[in-house]
Amino acid sequence: MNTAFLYALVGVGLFSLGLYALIVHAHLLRKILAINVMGSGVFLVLVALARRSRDAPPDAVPQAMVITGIVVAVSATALALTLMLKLSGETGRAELPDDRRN
Amino acid sequence: MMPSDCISAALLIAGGIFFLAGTFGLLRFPDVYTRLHALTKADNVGLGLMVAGLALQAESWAVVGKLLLIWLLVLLAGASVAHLVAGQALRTGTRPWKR
Amino acid sequence: MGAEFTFTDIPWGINLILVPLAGGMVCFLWPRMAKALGLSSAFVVVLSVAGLGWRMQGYGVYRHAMGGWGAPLGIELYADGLSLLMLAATALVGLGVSVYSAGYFEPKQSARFWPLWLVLMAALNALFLSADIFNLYVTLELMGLAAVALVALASGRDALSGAMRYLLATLLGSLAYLLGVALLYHGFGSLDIALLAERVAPNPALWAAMGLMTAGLALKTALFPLPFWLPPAHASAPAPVSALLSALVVKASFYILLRLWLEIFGSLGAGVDALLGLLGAAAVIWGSLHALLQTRLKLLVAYSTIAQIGYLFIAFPLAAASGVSAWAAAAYLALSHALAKAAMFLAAGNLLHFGGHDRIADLDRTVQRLPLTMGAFALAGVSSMGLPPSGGFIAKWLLLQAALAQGRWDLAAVMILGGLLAVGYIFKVLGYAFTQATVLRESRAVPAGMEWAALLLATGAILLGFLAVPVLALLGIGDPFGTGEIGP
Amino acid sequence: MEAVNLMLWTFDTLLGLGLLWVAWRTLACADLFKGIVLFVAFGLLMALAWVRLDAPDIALAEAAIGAGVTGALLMAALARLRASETDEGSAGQLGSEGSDAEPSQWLPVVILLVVAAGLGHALLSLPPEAVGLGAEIAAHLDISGVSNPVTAVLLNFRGYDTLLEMVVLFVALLGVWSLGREIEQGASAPGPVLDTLARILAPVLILVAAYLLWVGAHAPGGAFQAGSVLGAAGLLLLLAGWRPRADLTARPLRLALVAGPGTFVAVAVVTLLTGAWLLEFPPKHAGTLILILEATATLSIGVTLAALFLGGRPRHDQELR
Repeated sequence: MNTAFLYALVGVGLFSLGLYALIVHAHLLRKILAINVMGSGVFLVLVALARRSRDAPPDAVPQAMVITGIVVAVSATALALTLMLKLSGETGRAELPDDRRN
Repeated sequence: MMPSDCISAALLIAGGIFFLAGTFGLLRFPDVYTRLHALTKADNVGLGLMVAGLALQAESWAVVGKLLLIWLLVLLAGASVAHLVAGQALRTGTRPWKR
Repeated sequence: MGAEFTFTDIPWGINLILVPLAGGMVCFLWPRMAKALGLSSAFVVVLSVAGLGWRMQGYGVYRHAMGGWGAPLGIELYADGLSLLMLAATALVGLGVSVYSAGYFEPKQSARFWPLWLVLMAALNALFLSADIFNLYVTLELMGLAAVALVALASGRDALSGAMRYLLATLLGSLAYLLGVALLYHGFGSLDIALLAERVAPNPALWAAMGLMTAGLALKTALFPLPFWLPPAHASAPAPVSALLSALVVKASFYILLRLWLEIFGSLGAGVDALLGLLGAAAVIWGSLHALLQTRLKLLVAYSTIAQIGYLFIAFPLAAASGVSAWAAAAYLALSHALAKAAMFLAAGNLLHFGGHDRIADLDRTVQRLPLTMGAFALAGVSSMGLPPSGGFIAKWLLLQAALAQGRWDLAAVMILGGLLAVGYIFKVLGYAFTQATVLRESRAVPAGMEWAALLLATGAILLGFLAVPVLALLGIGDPFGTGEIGP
Repeated sequence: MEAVNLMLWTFDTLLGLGLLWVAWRTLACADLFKGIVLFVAFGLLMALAWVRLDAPDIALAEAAIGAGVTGALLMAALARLRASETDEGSAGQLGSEGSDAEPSQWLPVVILLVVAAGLGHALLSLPPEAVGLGAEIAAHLDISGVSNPVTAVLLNFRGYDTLLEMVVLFVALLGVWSLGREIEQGASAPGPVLDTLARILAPVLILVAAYLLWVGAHAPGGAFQAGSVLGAAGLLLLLAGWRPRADLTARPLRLALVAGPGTFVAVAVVTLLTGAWLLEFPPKHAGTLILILEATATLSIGVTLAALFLGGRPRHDQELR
C-alpha cells in the first residue's frame, strides 16, 4: 500500500477514536483532548492524500490549510479550557450536568 | 565510502545505542530520580554523538553552528527540567529508591 | 482605478466584512467608544447591504476575487439572491440587536460584548459571501467561537454549561465538515464551490463527504435528533445574544448546507433528502411539543426555534421532487424567522429585565404594563404561527403549496399540526400576560430603545407578508436554485 | 534501494500504529496528568509524521503549537483544576473517571466502526494520482513575493483565510478575557534554576522566532511557527514568575494583541484602494508586504498565546478606558 493511503487511514482511525472518546467520556478535559485528537486525524487525511503521487512536488494548499487548522485548534482549546475551569469553579465538577438531556 | 562517512556512521550508531540505553533506563529503572539520570545522561551524550556525526556531513559551517546550538539548547533544557522534576518530586515526598 | 469614482465602485461586499472587523478591534482598544462604534458599524452594514442589493439589481451577481487570483488558486467572494437575503437578515437583525444592546448591558459587560458581537457580524457576513469550502470552514469556526464566548457573557452555572455544550457541539460539527472538505479537495481538486459543481461525479468519496458535511452542519443547525445543545445555550445567554444565535447563527450553518446541496450534492439526492425531510418533520413536532411544555419563556422560545428549523428541512424532499418554490419558501422562512425570533428573544429579555424572571405563569399583566414589548411578542408570534399577513405565512404557504402539489399529505399535515401547536404555545404566553399573577413582585423600568428594537423587528416580520413579490425577485438574482424561475 | 524502501515502509507502519496507540492511551488512561503527557508525546509523533509527508512547515507548527503550547495550556488547566478540586475534597476527579460505565457502551463502538469503515472505503476509492493545485502554485510562485510555496499560499494566494484565522485567535482571547481575570497560581516559588533558564532561554527563543520569520520566505518556517516560538518564550517567562508591568498591560498589551489582524486589515484596505482587489499584492512589493504582515502576525500570535496561558485578563488590565 502507498504511504499516502497508510497515513490517511491512520487519520481516519484517529478521527474515529477521538469521536468515540468524545462521546463516552464525561470529564471535560478528556473531551477537549478527544477533540484535539480528532483534529489531528483530519489534518493527517488532508495532507497525506496530497502525497498520493510521490514524484510531484508537495501540494502547498493542504499544508497551508493544516497550519490554519492548527491555529484554530489551539484557539478553541484555550477557550474550552477556560470555560471548563469556570464551570468547575461554579459546580465543583469538570463535567457537564446531565439533567438537561431529555 | 569516504573515511569521514565511516566516522559519521560510527558516531550515529553510537548515538543510537545511547538513546536506546536511555530509553531502557527510562522504562526499567525503579524510581523517578534514577529514570531522570538515565534520560539526561543518555540523551545528552547520544544527541552529542549524533550532532558530531551529522556535523561531519554538513555542507557549511552555518549548518555546523546550528547543530551545535541544538545540542547546547537540549543540554540546557534537559538539565534544568531534570532538576525541576527532581525538585518537585522531593517536595511532594517521593523518596529516592534504595536497594 | 479611473479618475472618477462612482457609487458603483464602492466595494459594498467588502465593507460588510471589513467594517465590523475593524470596528471590533477598535472597540477592544478603546472600550469607552465601544457602544458608539458598534452602533455605527451596524448602521454602515445595513447601508452596505442596501448598496449591494442596489448594485446586484443593476448588474447581477456580485463577485470579488481575493488577492486578484480567482479560483482555483485564490478565494472568491460570490453573492446571489440567496446570499443577499441572508446578508439582509444579518444586517436588519444586527441593527435591531445593536440598538437593543446599547440599553441592555451594564458598562463592564458592554465592553466585552461589542468586540465579540462585531466580530460575529463580520464572520456571518464573510460566511454568506464565501464561495470557497475551506474559507467557509474558517468563517464557521470564527462564528462558533464568537458565539460561544457571547453565551458565556451571562455568567452563572446554566450559561457556562450551556456555552461548554455548545462549544463541543460546534467544534465536532466543524471537524466533520473539515473532513468532508478534505475528501472533496482530494477527490475533485478544488475548493471553489462552482468548480466543484462542474467536476463532481458520484463516487464513494463524494458520498462520504456528503455524509460528513451534512451531519456536521445539521448538528450545528440543531436539526432533530441533535438539538440537545441548543435550548440550554440559547435560553441561558443574555437576551440579545439569544436573539443573534436563534435568528442568525443557526441559519448560517443551514445556509452552507443549502448551498452545498444546491451546487454539489444535489445530484446524489436519492434518499438523503427524504431522510432530512423526515428529521425536519420530527423536529417540527418534537420542538413544538417541548415548547408547549416549557414553564420558562426563554426556553419556550428556544424550543420553538428547533421547530422552525424543522420547517427548513422539510423543503429538501419537496424541492428534490419538483421545483424551486420549496427552496424559495425555505429562504423566505429563514428571513422571516430571523426577524420574528430575534424580536421574540428581545421581548423575552425585556420581560426578564422588567420582572426579574421569565416564568410564564407569573407574567402578571405585562400587556398593560409593557404594551410595546408584548405587542412585539404577539406580532412575532403571528409570523411564527404562520398566520397572515406575515413573512411566516408567505413562507409556509409556499411550502404547503409545494407539498400539496406533490401529494405529500404527510408533510402538509405535519406543517399544519406544527402551526396549531405554535398557536398553542404563543397563546399560552399571551394568556398569562393578560392575567394578574398571584404573587406580586417589584419591577424595573425597561429602556425605550429595548422595547422599540423588539417591536421594529417584529414589524419587519409582519411587513414581509406584504413584500413577497419584490423579495422573491431579489432572491432570484443569479438564479440560486438553478431553474430560472422563482415562486408561484 | 529495495532495502531502504522496506525500511521506510516499516517505519511508516510503526509510526502509524504508534500514533493510534498513543492516541488511544491518551484518551483511555485513568490518570489525566498521564493523558496530557501522552498527548504531548502524540504531538511529537505527529511532527514526525509530517516530516514523512514532506510537510516540514507543519512539523514545525505541530511541534511548537500542537505539542508545545497546547500541552502547556492543558497542563496549566489541569493544575488549576486540581487546585480547585482539592478544596472540595477531590470527589469530582475520582467520581468522573469511575462513573463512565453506561449500559449502552457497545452502540457507539458499532456506529464508529461502521463510520470508520465507510470513511476508509471512501479514501481507498480515491484515484491513485493526486488532484490538487500543486502545478497551479508552482506556476504563480515567482510573482508571489516568496519562494516557500506554503508561505505563498498562506500570505498571498489565500491570504484572506489567514486574515480570518488571525481573528479566530483574537476571538479566543476575547472569550478568555471576558470570562474573568487571570487565575493566580498557588505558592510555587519559581526558584533559581527556572529563573536562570528563563533568563538564558527567552532571548534565544526570541532570536529563533526572528530567524524562523525571516527564513519562512524561502524555507520551512514563517509567521505561525515564529509566533508560537515567541509565545513559548512568553510562557517560560510567565512560568518563571515574570509579569508585565502595570503600564505595559494596559493599552500597549492590547495594541500588541491586535497588531497582527489590524495590520492585515489595514493592508487589505490599502490594496483595495490602490488596486482592483482586496489583498492583491503587486509582484514588485509582494515580498515586502508579506514580511510586514508576517512580522506583526508573529508579534500578535506570540503575545496572544502567552496571554491565553494566563487564563484571563492580566491583573492590571482595566476594561474601561
